Amino acid sequence: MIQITAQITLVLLAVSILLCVIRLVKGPCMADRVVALDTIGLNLIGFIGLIMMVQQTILYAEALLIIAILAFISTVSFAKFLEGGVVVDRNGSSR
Amino acid sequence: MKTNFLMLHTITRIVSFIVLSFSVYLFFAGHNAPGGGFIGGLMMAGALILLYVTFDAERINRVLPFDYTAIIAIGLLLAIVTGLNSYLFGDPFLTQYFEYYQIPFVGEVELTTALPFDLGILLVVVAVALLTIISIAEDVS
Amino acid sequence: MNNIVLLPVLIPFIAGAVLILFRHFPKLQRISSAVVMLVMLAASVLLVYSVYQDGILTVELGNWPAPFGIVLVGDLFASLMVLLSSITGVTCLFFAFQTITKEREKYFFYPFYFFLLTGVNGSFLTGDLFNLFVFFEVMLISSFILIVTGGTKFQLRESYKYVVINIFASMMFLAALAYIYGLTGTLNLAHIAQQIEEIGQTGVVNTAAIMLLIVFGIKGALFPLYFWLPQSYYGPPAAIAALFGGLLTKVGVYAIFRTFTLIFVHDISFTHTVLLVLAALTMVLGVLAAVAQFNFKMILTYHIISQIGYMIMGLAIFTPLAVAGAIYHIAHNVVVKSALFMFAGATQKITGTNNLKEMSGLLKTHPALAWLFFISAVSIAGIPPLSGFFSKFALVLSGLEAEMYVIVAVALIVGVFTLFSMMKIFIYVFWGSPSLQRSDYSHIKLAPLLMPIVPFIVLTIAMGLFAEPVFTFIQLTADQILDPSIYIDAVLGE
Amino acid sequence: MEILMIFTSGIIIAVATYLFMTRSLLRVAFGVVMLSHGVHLLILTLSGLETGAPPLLTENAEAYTDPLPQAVILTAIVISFGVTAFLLVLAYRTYKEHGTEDLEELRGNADE
Amino acid sequence: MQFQILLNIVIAFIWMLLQNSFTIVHFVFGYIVGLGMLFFLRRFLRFDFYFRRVYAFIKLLLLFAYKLIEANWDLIKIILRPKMDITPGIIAVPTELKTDWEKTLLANLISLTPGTLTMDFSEDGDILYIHAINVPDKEKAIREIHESFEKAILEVTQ
Amino acid sequence: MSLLHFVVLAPFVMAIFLPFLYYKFRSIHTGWFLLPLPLILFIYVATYIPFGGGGMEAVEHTVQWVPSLGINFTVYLDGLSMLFALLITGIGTLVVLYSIFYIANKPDEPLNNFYVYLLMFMGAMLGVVLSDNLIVLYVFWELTSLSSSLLIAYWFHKEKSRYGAQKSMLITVSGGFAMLAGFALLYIIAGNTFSIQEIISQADAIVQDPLILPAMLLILLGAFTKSAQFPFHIWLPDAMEAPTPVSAYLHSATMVKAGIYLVARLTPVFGLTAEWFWILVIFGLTTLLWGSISAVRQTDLKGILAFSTVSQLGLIMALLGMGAAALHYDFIETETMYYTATMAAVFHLINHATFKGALFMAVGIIDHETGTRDVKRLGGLMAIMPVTFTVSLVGLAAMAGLPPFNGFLSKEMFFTATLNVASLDIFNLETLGVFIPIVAWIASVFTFVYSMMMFTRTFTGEFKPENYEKEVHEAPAGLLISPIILGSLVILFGLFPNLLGYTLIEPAMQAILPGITPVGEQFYVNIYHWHGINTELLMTVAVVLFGLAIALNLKKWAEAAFFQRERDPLNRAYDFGLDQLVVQSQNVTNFHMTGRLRDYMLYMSVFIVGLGMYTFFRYNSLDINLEGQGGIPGYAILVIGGLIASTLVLPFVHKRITNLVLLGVIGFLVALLFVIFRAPDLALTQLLVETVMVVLFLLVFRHMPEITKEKKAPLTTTVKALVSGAVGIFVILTGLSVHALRAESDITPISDFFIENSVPLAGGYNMVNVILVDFRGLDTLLEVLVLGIAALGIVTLIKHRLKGDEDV
Amino acid sequence: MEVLVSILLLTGGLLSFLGSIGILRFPDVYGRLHAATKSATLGVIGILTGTFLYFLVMHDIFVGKVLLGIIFVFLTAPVGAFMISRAAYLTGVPLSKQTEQDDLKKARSEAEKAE
Ligand code: NA
Ligand code: NA
Repeated sequence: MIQITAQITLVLLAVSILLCVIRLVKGPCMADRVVALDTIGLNLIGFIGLIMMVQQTILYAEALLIIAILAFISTVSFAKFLEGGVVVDRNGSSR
Repeated sequence: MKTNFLMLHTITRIVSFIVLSFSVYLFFAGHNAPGGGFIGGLMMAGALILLYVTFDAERINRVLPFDYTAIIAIGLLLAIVTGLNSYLFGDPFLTQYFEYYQIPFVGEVELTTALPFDLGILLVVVAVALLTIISIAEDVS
Repeated sequence: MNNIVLLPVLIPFIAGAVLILFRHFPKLQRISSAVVMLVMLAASVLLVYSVYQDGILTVELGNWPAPFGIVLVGDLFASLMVLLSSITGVTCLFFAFQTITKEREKYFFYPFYFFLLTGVNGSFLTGDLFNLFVFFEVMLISSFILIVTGGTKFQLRESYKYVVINIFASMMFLAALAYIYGLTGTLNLAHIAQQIEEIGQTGVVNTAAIMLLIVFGIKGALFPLYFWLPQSYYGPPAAIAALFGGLLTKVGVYAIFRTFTLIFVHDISFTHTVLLVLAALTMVLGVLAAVAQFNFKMILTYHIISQIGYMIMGLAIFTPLAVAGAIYHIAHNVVVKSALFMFAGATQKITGTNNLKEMSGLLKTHPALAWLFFISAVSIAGIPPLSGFFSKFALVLSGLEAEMYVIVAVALIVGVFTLFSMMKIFIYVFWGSPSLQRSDYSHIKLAPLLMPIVPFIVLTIAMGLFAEPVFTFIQLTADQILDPSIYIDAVLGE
Repeated sequence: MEILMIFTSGIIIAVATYLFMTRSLLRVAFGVVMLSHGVHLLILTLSGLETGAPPLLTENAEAYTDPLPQAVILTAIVISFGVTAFLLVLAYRTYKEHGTEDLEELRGNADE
Repeated sequence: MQFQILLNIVIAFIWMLLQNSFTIVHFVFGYIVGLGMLFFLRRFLRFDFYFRRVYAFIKLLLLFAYKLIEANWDLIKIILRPKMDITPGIIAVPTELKTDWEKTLLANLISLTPGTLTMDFSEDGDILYIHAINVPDKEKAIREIHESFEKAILEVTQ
Repeated sequence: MSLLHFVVLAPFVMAIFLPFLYYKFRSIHTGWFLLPLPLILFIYVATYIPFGGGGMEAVEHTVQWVPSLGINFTVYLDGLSMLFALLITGIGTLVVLYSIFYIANKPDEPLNNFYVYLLMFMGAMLGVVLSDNLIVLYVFWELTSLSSSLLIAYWFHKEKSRYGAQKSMLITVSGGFAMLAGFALLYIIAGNTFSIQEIISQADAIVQDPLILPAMLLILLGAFTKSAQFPFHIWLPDAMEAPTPVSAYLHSATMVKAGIYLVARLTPVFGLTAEWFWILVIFGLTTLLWGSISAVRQTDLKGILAFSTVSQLGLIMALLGMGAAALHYDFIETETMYYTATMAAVFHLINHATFKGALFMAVGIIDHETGTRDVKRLGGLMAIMPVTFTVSLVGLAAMAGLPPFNGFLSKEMFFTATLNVASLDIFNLETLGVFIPIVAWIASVFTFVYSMMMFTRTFTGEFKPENYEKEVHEAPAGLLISPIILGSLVILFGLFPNLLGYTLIEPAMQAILPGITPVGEQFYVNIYHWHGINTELLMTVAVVLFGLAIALNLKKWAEAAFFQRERDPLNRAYDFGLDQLVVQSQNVTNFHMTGRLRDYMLYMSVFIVGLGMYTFFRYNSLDINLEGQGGIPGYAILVIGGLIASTLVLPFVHKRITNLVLLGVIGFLVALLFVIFRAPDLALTQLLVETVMVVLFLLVFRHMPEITKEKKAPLTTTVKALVSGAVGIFVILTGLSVHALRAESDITPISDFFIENSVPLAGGYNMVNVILVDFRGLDTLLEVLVLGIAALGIVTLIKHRLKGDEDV
Repeated sequence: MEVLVSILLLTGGLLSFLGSIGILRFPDVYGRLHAATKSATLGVIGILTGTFLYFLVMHDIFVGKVLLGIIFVFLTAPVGAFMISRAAYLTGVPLSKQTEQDDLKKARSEAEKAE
């Protein structure tokens, strides 16, 4: 039963990802795209959790956590870039 | 009107510790689970990059006052020397050794020369990522 | 003593890593790099000697048997190439001492230099296809940096193209590797050769072969894959241009030789005909481009291309004599081409320009420079009794023996054009009245500039006058690579 | 599955090649990233997909996926990363010196 | 100092989580790892924290989780409504919370509960700007925040 | 190493030490140090002359050089090589002596260069004539070309010198290259030997080989370029920019005769073929005619002599061709009929060396003393320079073929030979042969004319001091010695031709026509002045009469357009060719080396697809294996679909940040695929790398502008799309076939080993990691090296900035 | 237990799906952020909880990393939203036309006046 629901959920997530890709392509503004990217990241986390169940392995737990971390890092970076084009400030005065 | 990143800064303080721990974990887990010096190094770099992105280069440089070029060299040398170590036993370059030890209260522990080798790799990876990012970030021209 | 095979890779690797730490101590860097380079030269000589004495030497890294681990293989050909790389390495290093700025030294010049040699020597010695890729990358990334170091407008612009094209080539390498691993399930060159023999060099195997040829062709600057070379080799300092011009393209050529003598030897009528056509076109277009130039270094860079054609010609003819001729040509070219680039550097230092039309009459003011240049120019044009003659002669003779008349005709005509463009340099730079140069360069001392070049000149003369021992050795080399089973047995055991 | 993946890598490689031929320094760099994706997937695909468990012996499976291509791809990913990073900086330095991002304006010849 | 020890223990605990193994070995090892990290980042630590608040903090989290699930429904309804008739707006919410920690916590909670989203802080950090998906009554919204989350947080931190 | 080897090497050895002598003893003219060498060599070679008659035994010594290529330094001294060696050393001695007085020892005169070139040439030339091995001969051959060019450009500040040097180098070396190929063919035909004597010994078999004709043509190309045969002669007049001693030595007496030597040497090999005969005769006579007519047009004395030399070389060449006919008659007849031509060739060779040498030296003296060689300015020197005048008169008379000088004798023999050949019954000579004496006669008329002209316009007429920049007087004695000696020889050989008979001519002829002497017998050369009134004599008389007529009417002739232009019209072809070579090369190069990355990528892609597809379909490689394609999970298809969709959108996106976000998504999706395909380590790495990369891109974006909009060029875009599509299709087709072939073959990948041994032998459960750090640790070490280098490179790129002229 | 896990999975999946629909449907970036931060986050947390429970119960494996993942998402999702919305607002991404009030704008214009 879990296998079936996992499969269904996987498809749901895959569709979600596709929807996000549409938003990502459509924009219209950059913030929209970053939102889409962020959400794709979130969906991927779920996706991998599900794959773990489908493939009956916990080997992807690291991947799961890493995506969570990386989605955060990239979202923050993108957002900072959007705000002023500067991702890493040289010194504290700029904020 | 000036605003501030209060929320980001606070969360990053916590998150960076989680990520750093995770990176160390990945490094050690590598031989038997996904991970290793490479992935661990990148993760560690990721944590530090997060700090750089969240705060500013000057501040983090003060926290981490390392000469990354030297770390690259040291990492490389560490890996090579680990590889050369096999000459002590008359084996070819890069021959790795491992042994399981029973340590009281601890249980069986595997000690392997792959570990210092991997550590060298981790050092290089971290240094490379940071050196690159800092160099670009600090370029003013 | 098989570990001797490892030394040409390990020595520069460690040296490079250590020298990173000493970037702020130029003197220390110089002394230690000179010592290391000389040690490397000694190691290379020892390697050649050992291989000559004991046959093919292999090192199974990590003590894992081939084909499972990575194996380094020192056969005669590889050892010879390593020796050439060390010779070039030494002289270009000493030339660099004289010509490059302190600023460059501070920015890791020596580490990059040694890493480049690591990549080059590794590419020669490795017996593993993927490891070859990795060594290529070590070499390329170092070359990217050495080419762009200094960061002038011109360098940046042309390096970008160089880097992009080389990345493209690397990716195609990986694609070819995907095909080959898919077909053979292995990465060890000897093992691949075995497997290909088993499944037969038919159908898509040939496509994979052609893919590899193209990949190495890009690295080795074959027609029509050489676009990256001329401008990008023009930019860097002469010491680097000399190293690149002499050595780097030969790595691609070496790889073509290796794969098309070891692995893809079962359908010569097709593969080697392709090689033949490419060789001819490479020669002709390269030399025409050289003829068109009025810039010292530019002429030399285009000549690299045309000379590659000769090497591939030898492989394409595929008789022992032809392959020996090609290897001789590689050796000759490494020596002479490096020397020529250093002459360009010395000339530039004296006159402040590379433009032929802006210099004149150096024969009067700098006779030693002129004559040493003359010898190498004449050598590269294939005039006896210098090294260039013997390689060309062996190629011509073997081409005629194999009844491949067109390529021989092309080779000879290209020889005339080579002579023409070399003479053009001599006429513009060394003949004429010494009046055009900017006078503020006249204080430059020539002797230290020429010292590193002299060994090359001695070599090109010696390789001509004492062609017999050299040629016998190279014939042995050719015989060895033309019999893949020797290599396969050495790597995989009987 | 393999056939689908071969098509996927082919398409990625085609798009990457297209990007290589654009006139923007940056788009070429994007092309580099794409090309490496395509090639990595090709290696993975051609060495056989889904033949067993992930290559970790803790899994106690009967068959494992071929670990060698994975190691190879991993190395290739890292190398591509290093090279791309370098290219990127090269692109921006080129832009800084030349004041243009347009490869069409970055032609030129030696005698200048 | 207290905090650092605590943090060290937390790291060790995280370590055990990562290892999937709650043995003393891994705790000690994790503790050592944490010690190393703290050493390298020592100049970076300047927040204060007390052990006794951990419990309250966790309690807050649970409370929040409950609110989260409860309120999610609203958003789904909005999303699935054929025509989105919403009246979004940005509200300035002054807060009495003092430390960065408290403010962050509040902002986090606001963001995670449906309908509201922390957008920005004023320079001194005393005003949170919140984007609300539906602002029929601004004052009510502010009051709600003050009464639920802010109060709970103050409970935890004092 | 024999003494003969040393004869060849001695000049080279001396050349090494000469510069030291030059710098050490600046006050002494360097030529003096040199002078003894050719003299000693001459004397040594002269000891081989069979003064007792009866021909000579050939001497052969071998030193191994590159035996594995069949190249050995074998010296071979027979009559032919001896004759040449004597010429080289003998004239060499005189020329060195002459040069000591000709080129003053001034401070900025690089005498060391001059004599080193001269020594190089001397050694090389001796090497050419003394080598038995074709390749060694070739080596020295090219060295003569080199040293000749260097000598021509001795005064390299003059534009004309450089031009002449380049021209001579290009033409002679090109010919040399062809010759080398010819030698190689000969090697193959003769069964792997480069030894001339061995090749000659198989001559009969060799002629049957189909490759003999190309070999001959290639070798003749070398000989003709060197010996300035039409149409390759154009370098010789320009070579006159060299100092006159050089012209006298290289460009009339010795080097230009290297081609003659080679033809004579190989006559036993090729002589049996009709092609040899006709090619030599036709080119020889054409050269003879063309040279003699062209000489008439010249106003520069050295120009006249240059074309004269061209024409005389043609004469000798033609004679050698005719002489080869003798090989067809097995020398049964004792009549001189068949070998007259060869004898004439050898004899004229010697004569030409003497009178032309004398004339060149005389012209050099005139140039030296008057400062000009222009016949329009010269005149009336007879009284002012009596010695020079006398020498010139002797030389000119010999050149014109007047008795009693040696030129007369050889000219007569030449006529005899042409008449003889016209009556032979081989090679279609019955019909075509008649043209030979006619052409010979016409050429002789012109030879007479220019000799006459030189005489009248230089020495007779009115002396006009205003034409000269300095005071004109007779040359110093030292300068006169050499021409006087040569002039004396002209007279001596004219009066006593049989001095040369069995000493030089006969041994040489034995070498050229090996069968000429039956075993155990001797062959005697006898040359007579008076043969009675025969056709030849009548021809000579006619030459003089017609020649006088023309010479007297020279003004009228000079008005004809052909005679207006001093430069040989063939030069225009050469100059045009060279110009076009550069221009067209530039066009070709600029056409494909556009500097556009896009073009390069396009060419390369087209090439990859073209060659790849060709190979693919040449072997019918297409093969698709559909097994195992079912059971693709839906989510995987969706992920792949998303990946493809994102990828395809990429080319249409023109905002860099959108591009980057898309790239990030694609990276994530690829990582997801890695998860789906059971590669956790890859997924992790991909994700991490992707993120760091994204951050890098973002950092770089700060420094860069929005990406360039493609200009609307639908064609280019279509081409790019098509080509990249083709690349994709190629990758796909090959991939499909590889996949299918893999499924069919029973190859087991080596990875089983890793699966079995990771834990027991390497102590790790993560096979990928074990491979990375252990099985293939080197790869990993190097990959981080790549990373490290890249990072240091980035630092360097950013911080290290030079302007470009700080170093080289 | 299986049922609980299944429900968690399906709810999570649906939430994520709805979140994505929200991302598509909301008229402005801020609205989309709401969808992303709440629905998607909660959805993922649901799925991860399901995964965690699945392995804990069915396989008796305590997958700490998944738990850590949940915590991590909890902590960071709001920050991400905060960063994006802030950036969007500061770079002048317009609010949807339905927006009724904007205190931030007021504050900003006041601050500008003060300067
Ligand atoms: Na190269
Ligand atoms: Na000039």
